[in-house]
Amino acid sequence: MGGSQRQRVLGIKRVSDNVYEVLLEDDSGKRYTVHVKVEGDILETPYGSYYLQDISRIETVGEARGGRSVLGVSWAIDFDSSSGIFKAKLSLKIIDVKVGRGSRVARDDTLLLFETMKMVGELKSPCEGIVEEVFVKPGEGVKSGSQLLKLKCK
Amino acid sequence: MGGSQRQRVLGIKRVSDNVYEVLLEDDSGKRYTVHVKVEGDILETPYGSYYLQDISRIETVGEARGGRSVLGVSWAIDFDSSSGIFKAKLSLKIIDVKVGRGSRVARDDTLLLFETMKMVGELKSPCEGIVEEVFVKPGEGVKSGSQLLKLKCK
Amino acid sequence: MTILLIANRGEVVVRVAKTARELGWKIATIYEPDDRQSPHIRVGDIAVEVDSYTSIDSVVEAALRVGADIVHPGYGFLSENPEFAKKLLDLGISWAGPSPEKMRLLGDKIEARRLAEQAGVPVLPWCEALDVGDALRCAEDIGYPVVVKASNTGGGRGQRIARNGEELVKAFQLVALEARGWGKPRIFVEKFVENARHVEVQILADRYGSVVHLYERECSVQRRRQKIVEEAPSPLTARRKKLRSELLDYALKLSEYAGYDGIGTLEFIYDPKSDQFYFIEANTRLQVEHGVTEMVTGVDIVKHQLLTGLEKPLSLRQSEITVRGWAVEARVYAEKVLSDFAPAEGVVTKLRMPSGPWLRVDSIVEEGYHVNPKYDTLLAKIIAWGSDRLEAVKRLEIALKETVIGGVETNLDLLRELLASEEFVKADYHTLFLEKTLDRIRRKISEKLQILKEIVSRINMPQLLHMKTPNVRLQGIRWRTYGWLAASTRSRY
Amino acid sequence: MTILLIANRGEVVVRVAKTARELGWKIATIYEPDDRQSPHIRVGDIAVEVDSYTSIDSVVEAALRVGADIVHPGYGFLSENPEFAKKLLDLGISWAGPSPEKMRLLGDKIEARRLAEQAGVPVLPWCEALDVGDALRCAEDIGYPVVVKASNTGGGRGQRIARNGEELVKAFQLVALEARGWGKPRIFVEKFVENARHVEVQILADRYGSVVHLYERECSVQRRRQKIVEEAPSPLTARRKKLRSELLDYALKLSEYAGYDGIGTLEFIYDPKSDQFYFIEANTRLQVEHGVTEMVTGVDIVKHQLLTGLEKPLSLRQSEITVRGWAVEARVYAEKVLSDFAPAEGVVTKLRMPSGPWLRVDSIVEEGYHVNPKYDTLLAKIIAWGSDRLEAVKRLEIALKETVIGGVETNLDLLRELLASEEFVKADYHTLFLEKTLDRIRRKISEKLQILKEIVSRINMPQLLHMKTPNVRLQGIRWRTYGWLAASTRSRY
Repeated sequence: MGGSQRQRVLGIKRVSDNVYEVLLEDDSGKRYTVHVKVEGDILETPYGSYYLQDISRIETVGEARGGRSVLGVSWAIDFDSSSGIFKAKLSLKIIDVKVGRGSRVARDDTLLLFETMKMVGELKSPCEGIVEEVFVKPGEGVKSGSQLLKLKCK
Repeated sequence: MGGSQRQRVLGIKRVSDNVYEVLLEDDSGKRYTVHVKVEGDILETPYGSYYLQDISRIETVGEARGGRSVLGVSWAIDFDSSSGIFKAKLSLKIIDVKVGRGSRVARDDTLLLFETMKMVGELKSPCEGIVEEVFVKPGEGVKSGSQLLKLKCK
Repeated sequence: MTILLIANRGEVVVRVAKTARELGWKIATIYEPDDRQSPHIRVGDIAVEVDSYTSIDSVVEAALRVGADIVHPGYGFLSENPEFAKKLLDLGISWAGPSPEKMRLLGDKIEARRLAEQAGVPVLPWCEALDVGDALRCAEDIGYPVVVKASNTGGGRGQRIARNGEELVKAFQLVALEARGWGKPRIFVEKFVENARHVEVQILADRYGSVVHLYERECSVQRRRQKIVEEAPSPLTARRKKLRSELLDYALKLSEYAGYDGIGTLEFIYDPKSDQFYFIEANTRLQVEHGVTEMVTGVDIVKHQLLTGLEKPLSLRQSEITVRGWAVEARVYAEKVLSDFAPAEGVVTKLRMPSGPWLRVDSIVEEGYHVNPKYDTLLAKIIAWGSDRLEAVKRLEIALKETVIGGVETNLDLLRELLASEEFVKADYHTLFLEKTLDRIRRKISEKLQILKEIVSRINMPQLLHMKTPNVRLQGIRWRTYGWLAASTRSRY
Repeated sequence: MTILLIANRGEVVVRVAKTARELGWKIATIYEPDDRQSPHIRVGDIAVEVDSYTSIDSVVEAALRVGADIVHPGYGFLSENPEFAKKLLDLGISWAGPSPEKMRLLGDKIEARRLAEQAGVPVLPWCEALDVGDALRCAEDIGYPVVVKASNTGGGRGQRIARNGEELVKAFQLVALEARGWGKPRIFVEKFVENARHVEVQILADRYGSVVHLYERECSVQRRRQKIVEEAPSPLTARRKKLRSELLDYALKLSEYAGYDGIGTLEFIYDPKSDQFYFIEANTRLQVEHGVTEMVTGVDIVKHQLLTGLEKPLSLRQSEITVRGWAVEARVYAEKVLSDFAPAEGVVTKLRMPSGPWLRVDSIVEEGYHVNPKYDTLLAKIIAWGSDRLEAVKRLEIALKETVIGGVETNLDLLRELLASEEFVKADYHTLFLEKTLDRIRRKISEKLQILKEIVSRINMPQLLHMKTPNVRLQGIRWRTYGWLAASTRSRY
């Protein structure tokens, strides 16, 4: 798989009962063939072996990035832009809350500091807006799924 | 487990939910304790680890020897002393048949030669007697369970 | 009969238990109330509940309860806590580590740095900072970029790079916060080295003044200052005899000056500009990456750790220790590589670990294993040995491609890409290498996964999933005309 | 892209495939019609049906069909068949072995013996026997006991000890019968050495006259002349420099005299009476026990076999090859140890293989694996490395105790007893050692199993079997007062 050439699947042909030949084309029009083999519930490919059931669940960069660019902390905290609610995606410890109910915030202002097993993180505001509700206190440990803050974006 | 001292189980005590202490005594009256642990379907012991379901099926020397002392080839051929029939316990190839219907044989006379993946073996007569029937021919391959010979012991 | 308590969880418990069994010891393990299902407790003869893996009192009580002769702390948790060690020793229980005084001395980054200066071992320009003002002044003196560090943290926590004053202020605050868990936070500022390489020396020492080194490891491939691929020897020093002997001399000099008395690691930063190593910190415990050193030296580090912990004299002389070939380790984590390395949660529903010649797998995972993101999510370390570096790298790459961990997201694809990357194959890397190439690697992974998704969606899946016994009959294909697996296979021969 | 056909089944296919993958090759496997479920076919990229593993025509056709560049024959089956090799070479397909002429020359025990005599390498007194009369005269000349051997058999077949004339007559007949499968049977009679030790030298050679040795292995622990535990180096020669260099010299001398041109093994018998090694036969193929040599030398024997098969020159010099530490291998067979080692049939319903540091497991078995007694029932080879022999033996003993293979009878208990036996620990053994101690070992196994049966019958089984998540809470036991696992654990420290 050369450089940063994006490839797409042109066709798939069954070679034997569990082996498939895949024809790929990259952006420059160059074509490649790759063979994959199905062994029970495992897919063997030149890129590595995969549990078949996982492949359809795979989340790729494009999809994951959406969340990341909004918050920069998407792996720990979720933001639902329609309700304005921030929720913990993991067990977190709240270290510091920088805003209160009614605080006016600019985009990228720090809303709170939290801690996971791995490190301390900052939750930054994804927009200019007003804090409508704060559900947590400094020092508090919260479980995955807990509501943290409610923000109304302008 | 010292030397050739035979040991027997005096008692078993549960130490924790999956750990047992076993009190053993050998022929000389010396006592030992041994601990065993049950991990799911595995029994962990000082002698090694065992699949629990296998243990009750284990055949030990005493039981296995019975067959062996009669034939010396018990691992390949079975002898049913009531019917006088020899049966193959594995796929065998018959190399040579040394007797025919009506042959008189002494104990330990060679009845036939056979071959397995591992080596050539001899089937010896367990008794003095008369061959009542021969079911196989030299060069013949027989499956596990096939009848080979019928012998009437005196 | 010696009784060992292993005061940890995860793969390190399995690793330590192997050696303890070999020594003929009895093994006790511990578990937190909601961690009772973790497979680590099964490797012992018995397991004891503790309030927490980091509760000194509770773990000490467990040690007393099982009648432990010695405690091995693993890594993380209480492994670098001198109070814990002291409490055990005071109760007559041995400690598989250096004496608490040496832990205090070398475990504190500021004290260790001062010691190095006294011993004549180079350190980077630095100053202690009691407050943000101190830190700013110090950074001005040293010149940006700098690293803000806490004196007493481990595992990549409590250190942040600052390239200007604004970043420094924030870094200082965050480091101070992160360091709280380790007691009184002392902060210092250190010159940041661009294109640095992280090389460390494994030390074995005993209570009687013997010190030997087991040569060096390189751990420059890091994400968020956490090592993920390590190797022994270092590709940097292996080809430069003088540089290597300088490094090893520094390590022995510092160990001897400090009167170090257990096993440990001295970490150094190599600055390509000055062509010089600088001591940065000591680890007074077993390290995750000890296996690569074991594979190239044949020395069981854990065995020496346990035996010197029991106050036995070191049974190895420096002249007996040689490096053969090369070993490379990849750490397999349950984490979301494409989402900022967030720890992944889940149950492992399918597992296929590599095996066979030249490989070592230190693992905690099994089918049905529940990855609890409350703890470190290291699942396994896959190590390959080769007679030279390229052989080891190739073997590890193939082992990683064979590995299947289903049901939970892992960094396997990242490791596969990394091992196959030109930079890694050439050992042309530095401590920020992964961060700098991450976007490229992520894109590559993402593209591959997209292709796989499409392939699977186009293959007649229901039939495949029910085909328990693949009926492999060749249908007249002549491989020569196709590029079979061509993308993956570049022969060296 | 090089295409390799591995013309075998079982664990050797897995082993060879590992190296082929590393070389970046494509792999084809073969299977007999009723062996299509065997896991060995899965390690390749594609599998081809053949009439039989020993059908030259059918296997050659498979090689042509997949466009093979090279064929690796494994061991057994066609691995020592020069006609097979010649047919492939004539078709332009490389052969991972020596040239057919050398296979013929050294593969025939009588020819090889003559060659050794010419090269000045000691052999035991012997004579060829065209009929029983010849054999009897020869045995009278040499003096009993003798061994009757066929010139061209392998794997322990076609050789029987005779201690008198009556035994000799029978032995001659049986050997002649057993040898039929290997073509024209030539029989010879050789002096039998009491308390002999079996030591062999691994040779690597190429088509250009380079020959090196990878030191020796000892394989004295045999049952029915089949090796079951092997080690490298040999405990006999490792402590006797002169004896060892004599042995290695013999091996090189004979290889060079024969113009040997592939990888192979030269087998020797050591007679403690004369304190001398005698060449007995050559193996012109990979051996089951090659792994122990790989572990102590770090040399990938299969890689050199494949590359010299492609007519590459040998890339190793003798001076680069050294032995580090010790490796011991145990072969795990599905067989009924208590019933004359009859091959066991069954399905593996539970599997736990050892893993972690210092171990190598070369295995074909998995849960659901069907052991077919039609074939050799070798399930796995478990190999442990140690910095010295005792360390390796202890590690292997523990690994064997950890191993669980449920649902089919295996020789695991025999191996466990063997590894723990005083004789083995002291390397105080010879080629008939196992046969002589078998009754004792069987009795011990039987007693242990009786105890386990009784324990299990007394434990409340149904509850245990349903207890998926053992709730391990310590009930106030103080281990010090009990002999916990006392029977199994003798510490060396």
